[in-house]
Amino acid sequence: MRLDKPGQIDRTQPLSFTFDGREYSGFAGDTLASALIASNVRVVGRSFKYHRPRGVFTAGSEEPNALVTIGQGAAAEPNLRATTSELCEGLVARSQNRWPSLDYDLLALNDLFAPFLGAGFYYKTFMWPAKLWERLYEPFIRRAAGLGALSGAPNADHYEKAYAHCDLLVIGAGPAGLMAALAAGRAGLDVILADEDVRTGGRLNAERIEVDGRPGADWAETVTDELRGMGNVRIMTRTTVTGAYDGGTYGALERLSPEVAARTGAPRECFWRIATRRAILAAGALERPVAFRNNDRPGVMMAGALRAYVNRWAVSPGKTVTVFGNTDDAHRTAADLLAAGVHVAALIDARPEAGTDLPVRFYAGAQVVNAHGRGGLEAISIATLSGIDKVQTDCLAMSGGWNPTLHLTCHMNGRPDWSPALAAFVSRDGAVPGLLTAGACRGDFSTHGCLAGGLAAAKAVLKDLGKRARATDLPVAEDAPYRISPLWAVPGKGRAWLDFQNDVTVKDVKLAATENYSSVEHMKRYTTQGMAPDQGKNSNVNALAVLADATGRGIPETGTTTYRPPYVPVPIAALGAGAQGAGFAPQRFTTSHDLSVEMGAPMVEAGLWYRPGWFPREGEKTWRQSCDREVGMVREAVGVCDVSTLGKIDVQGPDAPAFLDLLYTNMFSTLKVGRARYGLMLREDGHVMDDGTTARLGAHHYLMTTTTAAAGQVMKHMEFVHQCLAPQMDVSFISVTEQWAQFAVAGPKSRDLLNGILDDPVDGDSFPFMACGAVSVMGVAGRLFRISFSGEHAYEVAVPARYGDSLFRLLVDRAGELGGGAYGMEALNVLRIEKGFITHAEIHGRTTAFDIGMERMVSAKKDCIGKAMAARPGLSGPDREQLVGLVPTGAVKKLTAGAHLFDAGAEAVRKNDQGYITSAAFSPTLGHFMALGFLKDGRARHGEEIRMVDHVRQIEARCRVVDPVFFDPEGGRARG
Amino acid sequence: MRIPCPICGSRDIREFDYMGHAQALDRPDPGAGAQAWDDYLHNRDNPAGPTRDLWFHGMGCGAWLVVERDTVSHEVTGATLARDVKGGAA
Amino acid sequence: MRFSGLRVLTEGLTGNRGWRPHWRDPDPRPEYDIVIIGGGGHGLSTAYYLAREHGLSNIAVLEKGYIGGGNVGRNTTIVRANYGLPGNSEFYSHSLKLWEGLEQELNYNVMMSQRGVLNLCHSDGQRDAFARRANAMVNQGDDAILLDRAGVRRLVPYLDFDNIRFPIYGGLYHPRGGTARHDAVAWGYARGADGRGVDIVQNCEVTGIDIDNGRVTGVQTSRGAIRAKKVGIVVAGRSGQVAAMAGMRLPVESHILQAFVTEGLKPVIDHVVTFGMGHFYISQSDKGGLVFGGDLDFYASYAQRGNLPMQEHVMEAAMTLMPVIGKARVLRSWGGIMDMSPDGSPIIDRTHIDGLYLNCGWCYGGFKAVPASGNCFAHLIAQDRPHPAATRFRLDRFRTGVGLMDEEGTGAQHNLH
Amino acid sequence: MAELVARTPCAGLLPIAGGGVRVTEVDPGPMTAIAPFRGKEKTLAGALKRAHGVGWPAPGQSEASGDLRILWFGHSHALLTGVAPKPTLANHAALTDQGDAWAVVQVEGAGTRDVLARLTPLDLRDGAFPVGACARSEVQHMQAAILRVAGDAYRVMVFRSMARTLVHDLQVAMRGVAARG
Repeated sequence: MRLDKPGQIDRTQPLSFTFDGREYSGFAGDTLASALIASNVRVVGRSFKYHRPRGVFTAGSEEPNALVTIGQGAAAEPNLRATTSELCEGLVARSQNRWPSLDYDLLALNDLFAPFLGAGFYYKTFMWPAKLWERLYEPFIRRAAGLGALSGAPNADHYEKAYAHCDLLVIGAGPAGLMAALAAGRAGLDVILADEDVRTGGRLNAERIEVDGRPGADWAETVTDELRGMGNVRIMTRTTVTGAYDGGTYGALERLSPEVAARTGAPRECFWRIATRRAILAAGALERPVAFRNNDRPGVMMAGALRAYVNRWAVSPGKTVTVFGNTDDAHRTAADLLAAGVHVAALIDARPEAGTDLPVRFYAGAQVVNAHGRGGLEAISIATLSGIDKVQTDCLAMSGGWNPTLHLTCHMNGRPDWSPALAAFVSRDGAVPGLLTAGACRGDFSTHGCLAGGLAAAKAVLKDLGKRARATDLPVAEDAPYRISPLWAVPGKGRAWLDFQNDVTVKDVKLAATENYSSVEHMKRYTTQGMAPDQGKNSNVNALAVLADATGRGIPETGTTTYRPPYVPVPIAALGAGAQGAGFAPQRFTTSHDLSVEMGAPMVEAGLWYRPGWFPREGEKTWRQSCDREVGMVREAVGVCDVSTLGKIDVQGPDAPAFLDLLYTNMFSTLKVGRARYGLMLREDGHVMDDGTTARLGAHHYLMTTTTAAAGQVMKHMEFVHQCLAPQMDVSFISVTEQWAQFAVAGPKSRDLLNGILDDPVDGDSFPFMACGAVSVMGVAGRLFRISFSGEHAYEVAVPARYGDSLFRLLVDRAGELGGGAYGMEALNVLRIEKGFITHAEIHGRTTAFDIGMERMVSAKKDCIGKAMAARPGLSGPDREQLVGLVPTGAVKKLTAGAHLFDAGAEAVRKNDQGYITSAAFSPTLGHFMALGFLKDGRARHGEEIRMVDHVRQIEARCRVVDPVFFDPEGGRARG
Repeated sequence: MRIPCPICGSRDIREFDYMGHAQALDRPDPGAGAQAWDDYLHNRDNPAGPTRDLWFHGMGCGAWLVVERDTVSHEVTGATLARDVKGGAA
Repeated sequence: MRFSGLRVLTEGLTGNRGWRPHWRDPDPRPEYDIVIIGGGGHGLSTAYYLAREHGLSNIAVLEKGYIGGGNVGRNTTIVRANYGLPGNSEFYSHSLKLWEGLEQELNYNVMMSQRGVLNLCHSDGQRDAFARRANAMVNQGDDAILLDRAGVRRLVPYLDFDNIRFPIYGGLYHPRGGTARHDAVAWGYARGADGRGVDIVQNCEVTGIDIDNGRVTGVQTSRGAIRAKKVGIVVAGRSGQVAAMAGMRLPVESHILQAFVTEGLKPVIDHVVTFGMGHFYISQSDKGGLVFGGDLDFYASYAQRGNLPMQEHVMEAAMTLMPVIGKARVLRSWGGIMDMSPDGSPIIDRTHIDGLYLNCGWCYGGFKAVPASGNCFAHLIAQDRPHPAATRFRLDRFRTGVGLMDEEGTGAQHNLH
Repeated sequence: MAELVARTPCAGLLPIAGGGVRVTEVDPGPMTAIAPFRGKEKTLAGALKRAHGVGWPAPGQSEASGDLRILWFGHSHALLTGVAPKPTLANHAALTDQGDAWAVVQVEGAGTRDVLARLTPLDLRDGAFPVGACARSEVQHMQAAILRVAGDAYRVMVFRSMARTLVHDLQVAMRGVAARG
């Protein structure tokens, strides 16, 4: 119900919303949870396993019960905490994990079967018959489990990632964080102050606490205003720091306010990577429940949360409230309720020595032993020295003490220490390098303690960074001592909840201990305690205490499980922002792209590049028709193909020849200027890394080419060889891949075509096979290489990339006039297979120079990368699979890449495996299929008939082993 | 994690590629024998604690670095240009 | 105690008072026939099979922390036998067969769920490589189906077929692959081994390996010296340290691999799906969390935690492949220490020291190997000759170059596999 | 006779504006990578000064003289822009034409740093990256160079083939910044 007091809501701005289809209203400043409480909605969800009805339990991101789905259609988002969801006009929320409705949930039956569904029950059953697991048991379990449902539609919202840099990151804008930011900001540090709430102030917004003689929230506002005025301080509200990572890097999730998120182009959430020199964790503390029978009833909630609802949002979840605790916070809660005019039916303090001046029915040294009321709290039973008292109440506020929010200090494997005085874990200084803790998350629970702690932490940071602190007065505030008498679980019958979300009770933890899952990690994994969406924020310490008790150990000896990032769940869409659709990797386009698209070529991914598959012409119905025609063009007239994607590396310097000799298996120091040579490059482990032609442009100047796929890897490798192995060499190299647009012009008429565009025509003498040199292409300085990947008389002509589009258009046009045209990747592939030229289909990382018949290219006269390891016995010899050609000889004429090879007549099983096919294609030149493959001892088996089996494509063919060069083995066409 | 590139200053590790232990700088002579090459290419001390390893600032200046780092704490205590390390050893 | 539905029922009706420890917590004895160092999945299954198949029971498993606390308790739970190269092929095939009877064998429900593993390919070249691998799987007697784009769409219609950066050409589907409840595998083997007399000793760190005249004689531990006739090292990411106690320097570098789980969701992903261009793999646990992972963080580490760049890369792969899960929230991230070998394949072998055996180099394929790794390692330790399914996992293959199993073809750089 | 027509890397893609930011394509004129030969660093610096009036840039820095700039561009080289290098420099350094290799855009306006903060991990605060600073880093997943030419103006360079991706990424970031108001 809404209370008649101001609170931090704006009553002039009513907002309507729906929950499970019913319309309600709240005010600006409400969360969904406070608005539901104001509307007297008690049951907001169902628990994970027993499907027990559950109500709002906390007022923060640690909420275990009030998880709802908000939004509709593709925008629907499951598992949102009602406690941190800002209310906005028209918000549509639905409850989860119930069927058919929140009130009548069929699987609530599970609650009746609870005796059979204890910790780990599923490890002991569902095993017979084995086949039923996938068919029956598992589908049922999967449907029953889970919480909310995804919409089923692809994400349609924008998410964002961003970077920030600062000197000091202050995490939490409560009294400690504000004080720290103030001192650091005044001293001139670049400060980021982040808080997950929509406003700064932290608990000051939830308590009736005064700072410097005025309401704490007012003080927070004043400080915030001063911080906002500083150019060096950035306040990030709605921002949860989710993780501490190495080197002063923090992750943070920013939720945009509903009205901003609704704008076009606006992200819903932004994931920040914050790099900072220092950090101050001022994240406060989380209150912990007490385990007693049926403590999960709707209406039982945390006392600190109740104060927040009453003081900040002016709502009360009950008309007749009871309060149960073991610290003075119980009294503070009762006092706040009384001040707000809410009836307090009883105040129960577990500490026997406690007393009170409050005008309430008071129990000292008593404990709540049961909560009654199936659909919501109706009464509680209190055990006193004299017996059991039953008190009618519709809301119980409980407080078992506070756990410092030290999660981030554990993100780098730091383990906290047990503090008997606080009955809580506290972090160890230095657990995260560069991070200090301050305030309640350090165990200083008074307001004074927080303010002083924040100031002290800021001063320590300033000193550390060599900055002078400006005078900053410490405001006056309460400094009440924290007196706690630990109370984890009230003894008694029935189920007492520890982990509300995953339905883990005291009994489950005890059973785990009985079955020797007594390591805290085993207990967690066996019972699933701490593995729910709240990640044990509400349950870890209590469960640990129960386990310690059950195993007869102390809490410190029992140890803790660790907290891991993220502190609050982060959408995949935020961490993966920008990658949806094409954004996953940059797209690289060649200069010929536009014309290729205009010509209708399908553009195919080649690494990050796009290359044309083929250029369909009128009347061509299949890719094969286009491909066959393009192959024919190259063999009979002239074809043009963009080869700019191949890596091109300019190598210069007096030691360039020696460097290339070290890099390649063969010699480049002996290459004549104006000539190009094929080179083979090994990895240091003796396997082939890459191949390509290298041209010598000058005595100390070479131009290397790499395959498209390996361009980046080769460049990095060269930097390694130079900087790490041979820094004494005077050589430098730089990628010129992007500088030049380069086109293959191939076919008997290639020279005719070229001479039409070169300012000085070439002939066989001026430009023999494997010649290279500078040329002038219609007035533009270019380069010409007489190299061939098709086996035809061919050239590659290069011009600065700005002219690429223009030159490609011209070449394609002119080729057309000569009976040729553009050709794509498919034709390129057929042409090279016909010639037995290899690509990464063959040099797939496991092949050696021996395997591809190039062992003689490993020069005996010099060292090279990979030479020593290539000499290992396993890298050559008759046991290796060697490159061969294959042609079909039986009734089945098709050969397929990926098929395996067997002796004729041998069964197609692993033990008989003789090799496999790497590349296969129909050769229009030869009129039949051909394939390249690797065959055990293959070079000695030319002429042999073998069996090809492609199980998964259901193709089997007889074929003959032949030389891998199918066409023009003498190479006369390329040289002529 | 951030790496103090001697050339570029402190940078996010996303700009770097990792290769492995800095023993990769100590390439054996071609004829050093199978064991020496096996030790060079395959076998590792694999320390749990301080180590020196090779990183390539591929998204930055293109330098190979020898980074002093702890494999347990991930603390990075220094970085040197590999070519300087190599030069010093020569 | 035998587990069954009936037992759960009767215990439930009588107050669940009859349950007993699933394994004992014995103090270590001064001497065993065999000491297994490492109480992870592989160590526990080794002990189990030593007892079960070789009739040995005077065995201790020494674990420095709690059993199952290493990679078996922190992986993405995928089980498959879809390797392409001899060596791996027969071994993982053997492992999958052991998985298929594991619940009944152990009388412990490890929730092996053969929901199918789908690897996606994104180019003609990848598809041909998949065909080669798929054919190798069939040659081995395992199941493999090469799907075209339409076939993939029928199986997993929620992928982004239209806008993805690297289009889906097809996939390699392995119906018998799936997932299992990872912790339960360790616990099930522990219970099975314990029931056959094996001592599982937790909180017992090995600090030294005693060697006399080229022969192992026992180990030094945080709980005293223990004599042993044979010692097996099965410590995954810690292999380098433990082997160093025996003076060995291994071809292993330890790396961090992160994994992630989201909040619980109603069923959305029914298979294991692997994205060929982004090193991303995902399945949905029976509890409803999406469990997924990607590549190594790439730097040598013992920290069991990683950093943001790889986390972001994994999520980016998820967003380009299946934007339908964009609004699922990552609940927890963690890391495991992977013993990366130079060819990405494992080592199960004798050492140069008599009686000392080595099982390591699992890279990030160790979980699915748990049954066969233990089975084959037990065979090697008990009989001093390799199990037929693990003859190629030799330690000397890197020196000789004979029988390298570099499935990725990335070469002898530990972090590239 | 036909002639070859030049196209700029961002032709048809720019200019764009939004979020207080404007992006235009820049034609920096000739661009040449200069990598000194071993032991020639000092003589190269002198030759540069004589030939073009600028010195060898310190790491992370640039120098300008009129339209001519020299940018530190990597562990072993600099990039001379706005002028073709005098041939004498070739005595001291490897010269490589890069004039067509890069897409160069200028991003300017009050929101520039917010836009760039969505794309690059580089620390662009005034203290870390003053006017004249030049860094190699990444922009989204692209290798890039970033040069600060004025208070609110930066030049961003990526490989020519990635011009479309760069413009797209800038556009998305600009929309996000604009929407926050």
